Amino acid sequence: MNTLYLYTIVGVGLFTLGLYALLIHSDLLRKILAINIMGSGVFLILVALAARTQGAVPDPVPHAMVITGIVVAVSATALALALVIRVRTKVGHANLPEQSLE
Amino acid sequence: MLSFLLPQRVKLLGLLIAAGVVAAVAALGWQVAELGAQRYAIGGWGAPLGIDLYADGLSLLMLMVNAVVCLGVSVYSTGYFNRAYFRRSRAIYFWPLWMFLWAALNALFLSSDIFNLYVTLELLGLSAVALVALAGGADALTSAMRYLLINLLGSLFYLLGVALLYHRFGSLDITILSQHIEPSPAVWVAMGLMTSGLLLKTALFPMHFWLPAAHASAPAPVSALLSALVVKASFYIFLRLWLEIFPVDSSVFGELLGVLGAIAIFWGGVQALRQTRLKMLIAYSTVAQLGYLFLAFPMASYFAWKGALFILLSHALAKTAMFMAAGNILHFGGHDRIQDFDHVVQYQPLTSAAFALAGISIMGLPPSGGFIGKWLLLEAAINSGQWWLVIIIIMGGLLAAAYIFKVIGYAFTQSRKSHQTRRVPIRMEWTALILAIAAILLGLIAPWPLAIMDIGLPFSGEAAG
Amino acid sequence: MLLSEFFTVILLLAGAFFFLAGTVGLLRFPDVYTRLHALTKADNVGLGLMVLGLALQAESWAMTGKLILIWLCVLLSSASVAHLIANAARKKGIEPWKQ
Amino acid sequence: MSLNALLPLLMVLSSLLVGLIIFFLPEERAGIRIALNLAAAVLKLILVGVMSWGVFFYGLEYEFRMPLLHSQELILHADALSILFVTLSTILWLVTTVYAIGYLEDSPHRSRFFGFFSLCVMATVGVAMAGNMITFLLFYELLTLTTYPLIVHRGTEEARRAGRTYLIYTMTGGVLILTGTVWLHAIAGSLDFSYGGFVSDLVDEHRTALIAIFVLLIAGLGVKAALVPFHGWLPQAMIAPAPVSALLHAVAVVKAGAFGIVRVVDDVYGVEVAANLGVTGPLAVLAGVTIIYGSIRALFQDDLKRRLAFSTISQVSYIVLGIAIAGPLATIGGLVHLVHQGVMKITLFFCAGNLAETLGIHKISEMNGVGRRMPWTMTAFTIGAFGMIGVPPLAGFVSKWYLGLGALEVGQEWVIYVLAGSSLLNAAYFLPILYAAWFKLPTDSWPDERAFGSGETAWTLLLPAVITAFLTLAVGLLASMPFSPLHWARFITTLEYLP
Amino acid sequence: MEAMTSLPLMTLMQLLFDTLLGFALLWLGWRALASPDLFQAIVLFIAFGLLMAIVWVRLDAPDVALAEAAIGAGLTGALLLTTLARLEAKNRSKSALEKKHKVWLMTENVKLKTASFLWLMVILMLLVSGLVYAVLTLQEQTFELQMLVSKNLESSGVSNPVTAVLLNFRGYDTLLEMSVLLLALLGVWSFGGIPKPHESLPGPVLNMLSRLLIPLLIIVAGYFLWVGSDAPGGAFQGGSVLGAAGVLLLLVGWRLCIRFVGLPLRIILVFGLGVFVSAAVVLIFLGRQFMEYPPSVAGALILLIEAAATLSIGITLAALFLVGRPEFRRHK
Repeated sequence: MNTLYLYTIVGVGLFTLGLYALLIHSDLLRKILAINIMGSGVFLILVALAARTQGAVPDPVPHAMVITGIVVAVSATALALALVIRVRTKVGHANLPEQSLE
Repeated sequence: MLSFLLPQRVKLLGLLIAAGVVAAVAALGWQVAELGAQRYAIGGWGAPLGIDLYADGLSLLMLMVNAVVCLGVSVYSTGYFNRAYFRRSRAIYFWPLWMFLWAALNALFLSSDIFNLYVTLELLGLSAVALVALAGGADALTSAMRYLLINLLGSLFYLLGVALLYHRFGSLDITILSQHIEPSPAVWVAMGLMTSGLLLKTALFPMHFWLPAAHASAPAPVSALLSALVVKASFYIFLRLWLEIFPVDSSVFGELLGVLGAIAIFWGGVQALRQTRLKMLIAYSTVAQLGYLFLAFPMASYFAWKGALFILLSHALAKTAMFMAAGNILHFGGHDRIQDFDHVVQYQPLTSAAFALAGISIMGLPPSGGFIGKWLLLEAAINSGQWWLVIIIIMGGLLAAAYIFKVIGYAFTQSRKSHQTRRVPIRMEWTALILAIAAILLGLIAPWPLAIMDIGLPFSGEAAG
Repeated sequence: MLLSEFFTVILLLAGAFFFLAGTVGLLRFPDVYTRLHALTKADNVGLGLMVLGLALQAESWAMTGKLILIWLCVLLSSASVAHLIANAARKKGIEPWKQ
Repeated sequence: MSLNALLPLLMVLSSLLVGLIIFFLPEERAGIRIALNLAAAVLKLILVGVMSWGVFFYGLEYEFRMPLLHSQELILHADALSILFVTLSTILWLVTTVYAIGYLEDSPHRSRFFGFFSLCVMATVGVAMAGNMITFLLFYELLTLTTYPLIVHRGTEEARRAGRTYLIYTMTGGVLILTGTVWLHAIAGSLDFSYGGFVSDLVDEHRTALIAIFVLLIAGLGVKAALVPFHGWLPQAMIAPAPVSALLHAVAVVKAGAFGIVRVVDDVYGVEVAANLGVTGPLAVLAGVTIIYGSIRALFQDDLKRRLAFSTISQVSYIVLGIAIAGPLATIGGLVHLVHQGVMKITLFFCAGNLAETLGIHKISEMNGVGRRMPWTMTAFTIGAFGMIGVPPLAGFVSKWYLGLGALEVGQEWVIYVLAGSSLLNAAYFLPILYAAWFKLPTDSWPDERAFGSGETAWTLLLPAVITAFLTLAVGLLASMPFSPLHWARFITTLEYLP
Repeated sequence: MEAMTSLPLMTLMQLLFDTLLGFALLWLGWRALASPDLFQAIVLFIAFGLLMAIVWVRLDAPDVALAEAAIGAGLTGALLLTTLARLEAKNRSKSALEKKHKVWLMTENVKLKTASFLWLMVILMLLVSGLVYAVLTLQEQTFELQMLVSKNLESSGVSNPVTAVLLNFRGYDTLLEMSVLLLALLGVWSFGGIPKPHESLPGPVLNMLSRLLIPLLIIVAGYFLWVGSDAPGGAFQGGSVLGAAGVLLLLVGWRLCIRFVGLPLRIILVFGLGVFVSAAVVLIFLGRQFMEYPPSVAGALILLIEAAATLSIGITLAALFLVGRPEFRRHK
């Protein structure tokens, strides 16, 4: 078992953990945290797999992809956080109402 | 095609750019029609290394309908965001956000790189969310929040799929991937991930829960855009992937999608019928109409794809018109409760006409675009002997008729109640009407879009079937 | 083993010890002020020792300079941050721990 | 595109354009509206004249084609059968327009009404001239949509309910036809109408499918034709203004259904194939049942328009019966009844409208002695009623005569009993009305009388009724003249049976 | 030196370290999501981000590490904290009641029924096993993009492959990505009416610190930018350092002078993207493809674009931190 696979599996773990938390929490701030952690998991998988080519430098393309991804994530987070504040001021709490499945 | 701008005097600029983009699309259309599918290597590097833009009949059609709808929305918005009560501080943000959205759509329909598609998806999602929140009410904000989370979640699923595919095949280009693709566990998992991510954004039945609230609470032109184009964008990616990358022997999966689509048609229809507010009704109608798109998957035949696509096109036009009409009514009477429509509708003949005509297309009655799409789907279903699909399609049409006439019925009733009314800018009414007419005309010029679909043979794999 | 390497190992170990001490302090001390005290002091010394140890191994003066710069930055920021935290705690009305 | 191709298109477009223009006319511009309406009607009449000339003497087929789908085109063409129907609808439309102008004077939303009125006629003409199933379907659905606003025109809760019922029925019918059509297309690959049908090659291979398609199509069409299990909407739709009822019963909706059945039996399947499949027998029985059922129900209605409505249900089935008997003479009878029933029934509805508009009479029990107050109207009514009963030499007699002969020709005697029974019933529900109107003493006052100057009522209301009554007489008396409906029906039948 | 003999030991050490790091990561992630106190959760999340940065280094991805440390952990953390501050400022009284329960499965505000909880678990388990299986059975790439990158590196004008990919080969992605960033800002502004956080006057110490740090940060940003073409670093890293400087300034209470808030600020914000697009478009007129940099000047062009981008990114990030339209507050 290679360490790279170890990280990949950690990435899978983080992804799932984030997903779980995203679904189970109703607090918006936590949901955003969860999304970020999910994202980290995906990035980890991307980069860890990039390093598995033996020997030389790892594949730079996924690195570039992850950097792009991180910037996108922070943009989304910023937007989400601003929205949370707005929701709080307008609605009075920072939770999503229980949504009935209809 | 990338347009972005910040300063305030945007209205004129926005229209100019809108016209420019339309011209560009027209030019591209001509090029594609003359020379066949086009491929453009950004940066001159070519597919594996750089990012390619690719335009075939499918993307061209999407671009065209995009251009038409967007032009309409632009014109409409000059009226909509001009109202006295819409806070100016908000309204000025509409234009740049809207331009971003449009740019994202164009970029999305042209890209042939799966990671690039991810970036465009995010661009699309974020701008859409910001636009929904523009309405500013508690409903709008909450649903924008939910919409944002859904978007991010969907994107992450998609990105994970991209990661797996890349590490398996070492390329991000759709065409190259399609040449190398072969079934393996990783591919299946990637397929599952990307599919669920994209379908979440497309709001296929069990994952549609976020859509009605978001679409109903947004400002009218935004609702129009979301229903007409934004959900279609992720469907477009899904269709692309399905046709080109995913292993063909996935009929069970196709059946599943078909069943979900069928449920969506019913559920959306019944829910639409139950709504008391017009915009919610229209939003649920979108859920139902999206279901039609997925009916093509279990058949996976040439006609079925074309039928689904045709429904997509006409629905885009018709739904835009409907939401615009709803926006007019809302503006005129100050509410959109269906029960109290009597007067509102009678004093806005153009808007009512727009709604009715769009309704014809949604119901799939001749000679509208929706009819052609439904006809093609029906024929494909009969040809493949899948009678349950025939019944679904038929029943879906009846349901649509039921909920649309529920609204139209009130156009003819007399009312003694007086309403507080406000004048609606005439161009808002006309835009809605023209788009609705376009949806109808689409049925009369059907051979033309159908021929465009063949450019670049996106469905060639199934042409035999 | 070269002499410089020997010193490096010694310095690193010493640095690690201070870090350990600082961390133990963080966990064991009773209130926010004492914890800050343990953390900043011990860790700054620990980091300084480590930087010194690594500087011995540096290939160029530039590298040494960078290492020292790192230390200085950390010194500066940890001092300010500790001050800020303590200040915030005081404003919130947390009393310093007394026997 | 040759002129010949343009003619059918022009037929459709003339009303379409007029309809659209009328929508945008302000409510007050009645003059322009009337002029436009009449001009379009006259233009149509001329076009029809030209085309029937060409069809009859030169065997021309006027045809307009436009691609619509892969392998499918939008076809408008004028063959003998479509000319028959188009002529009927064009003439009656002209008359109805005049009537509607008088009837709706000073009521609100006239622009809307006449706009949809024009569109409705456009759809009817389209149905008549459709050259294939898909075009037929297109205009057929359009007809549904354009009549809906007319039915709910009054805007009352009751009207809205009637409209909803109408929609539920017709929409369901529409999808049945759609399914049948698509299926047919999937099997046959073509949908173009042709004399003697186009499915004869497929009978061996797809027998069951063809029967199923036939059932789907007939059921769908039967909704508009008000065949018995699907007739529920028609009496409810009586809520509509009188010109609309006239249009529904005589010209557009019901006729479109019946006409569709004719098309399906004759030009899609072909009489022989249909008989071979064993589907005409049940259809004939269904028609027979409808005839009797409609008559019996009519007997028990006190509301004049409802009685007329049930009468329509019964009468329209004569057409279906004639087609389903599947013999040349019966076909002639059915076809000619298409015209005759239209002329007679529209007369009756005009008269009913006049009574309601002038004196506020809606019920038969209020009609005592009305013949003395409104002699002209009641004369017209009487002619129409006698025609319905089948008194020679009026229009109804000709149709029934041929139906009877046709039934005997193919050895289906039961039809005679149906005809006789229905004639008796017709007499039973019309004669009391006539008796009351002419021979009973008038009551002191009418329910809601309005003054119209010197005449018994407004001339725009009276004239149409008199004209159609006259036509009822004429088509019966002059049945053997060239260009009479009977003559034309024979011409069609020759084409059908001798392809 | 004694690499030969200690190789197994080193590998073992590395493995141990990696394993520890991996588990620490998971643990932190879980705690960040599960911890009952939101503030604590955010701090844990920042720690999580820093740990991620170390992992990136372990995976030979220094560029990513820099980006993660600066943006992922630093800025996101700062954003989260100020949001929390704003939220708490709104109703400080309520928050005390809320989170006092010790939770293990993070189910505090959720009324999940046992059945649906089980279903969720099953689905997640399936997801995990599917993913793990997919990853473990992942075959070697069939197509070596990496080779292509290194082969074309020379003509890209830079020697850091990541920068080459980001700004040249896949520059289009980066272009769109910058749009995303700008869009986010636009979106945040469009919400409008964000409540002001409770602001405390910065003490003299912080003031002093910022005075010292900010020039340093700006230098570092410039350094990243410059070095980006052949070593780890680049526009995003530089930009985020600049952003950090901006955040610091904002914390100290410094506000833009009114006349810079309007048009000039917006111009700076779009400057980066503008330069990027115009460079790309100008090339079309020179007879090349969109974004096809001529190899001879590619390096310079990329540097130019990056410089503009750095500035814009920095300001954008700082503006994001501010949340809401900047407005004139206090002139310092």
